[in-house]
Amino acid sequence: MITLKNFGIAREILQQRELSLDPEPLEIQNVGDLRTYLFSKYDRLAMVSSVAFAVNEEYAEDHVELRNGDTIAVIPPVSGG
Amino acid sequence: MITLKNFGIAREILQQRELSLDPEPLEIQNVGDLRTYLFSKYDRLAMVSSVAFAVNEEYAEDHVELRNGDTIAVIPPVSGG
Amino acid sequence: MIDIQLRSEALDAQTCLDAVASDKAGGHVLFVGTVRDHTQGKKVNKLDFESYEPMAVKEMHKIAERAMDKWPLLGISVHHRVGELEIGEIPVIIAVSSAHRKEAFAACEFVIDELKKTVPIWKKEYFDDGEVWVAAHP
Amino acid sequence: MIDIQLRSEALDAQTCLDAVASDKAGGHVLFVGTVRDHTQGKKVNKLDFESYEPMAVKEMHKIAERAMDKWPLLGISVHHRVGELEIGEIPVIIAVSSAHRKEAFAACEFVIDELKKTVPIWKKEYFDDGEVWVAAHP
Repeated sequence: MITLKNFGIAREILQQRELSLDPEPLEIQNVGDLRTYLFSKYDRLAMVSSVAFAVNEEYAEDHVELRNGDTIAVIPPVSGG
Repeated sequence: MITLKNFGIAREILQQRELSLDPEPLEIQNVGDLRTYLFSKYDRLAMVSSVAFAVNEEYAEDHVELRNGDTIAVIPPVSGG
Repeated sequence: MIDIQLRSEALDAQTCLDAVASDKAGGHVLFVGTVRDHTQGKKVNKLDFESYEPMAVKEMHKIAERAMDKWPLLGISVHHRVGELEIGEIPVIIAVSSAHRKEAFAACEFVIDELKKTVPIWKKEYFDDGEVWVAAHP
Repeated sequence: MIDIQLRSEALDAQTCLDAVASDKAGGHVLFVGTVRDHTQGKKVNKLDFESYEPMAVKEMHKIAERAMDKWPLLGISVHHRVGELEIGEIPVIIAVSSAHRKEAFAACEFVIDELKKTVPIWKKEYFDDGEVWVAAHP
């Protein structure tokens, strides 16, 4: 299982702050696969101007592999400051 | 008569904060004449890296004429801040 | 010296200045963000800041370390507020100290510029007629 | 809004920030000078600031007005201390507010740079082995 943490508009679109996902039956092996899965399941997320991901609190590109127990943050455009 | 106000190292070299001067007998007509007079009378002032003058609280170039009643500030390099 | 804080209480400029104080410092530059009463012509009523706390703190540390590598600094303090803020309240304060002022200005501007690009904090603006997550849509 | 003060009491950062506060401000940049414990490798014990008061205030006003002409600012506060200062004390604080931060950074740096060039204030540094008027000799 992996844990998704959703923030800002992503939290609102996915309607929960945190959710667990079994990546195996969905054939999600890396960040790019997760992106494709989420964008097809939540079309409002695909319309956000950019979505980044962090794996275990570090920004991660699409090629980064996901492992059992990973925590993945769904990061819409940041707007701090 | 004109009034000289002396600051910083100029005050120490002229040994007074303020002094009155009759420019007529000294043939001092403008700021440049005053500069020449002071530099020849106080050779330590001539050795200061730059000396500016202000007439009635405004910076004044050498060509600016002096009038009776003017207040002239002797301004060694500023170092505020 | 690096001081990074994510806080739900009001931020204070003097606290950040004190955090970077040093007898070797000649210049301190402070950036204080405040909540403006308008954005692109629309009246803003309040803001809400959400953060991914542990990662936000880590990312702010990374930016401070990059600034320390780029310039000879003595201290950096970055305090960011989370939660609901009214107009005039302070979402962020950055204080930088160095022996000379030029580096402190450059580093302070660098830190706020980078913070706005990479730190996982999100701002929602509330208007009379709705609310919007800033920068979420083109 | 321009606030210029020449003071013989301690300066305070929050006072300058308050002076430039505005609901339209998004960014405030503050420069705080402090007395360093060394200059060009020599230990400094204390400083003494002398000013030509009315002209110094006028010149600080002129600089603030030039900054207001160059950038769309909301407020500028310049407080300069005179008299004797110990290590760590604050000779100068400059606060600038504007709707956006870039202008506030540029203007704050401009004001301190110009202040050091034109405002009739003189600093004497006291060392263990003597004293010197800063910049008086090449």
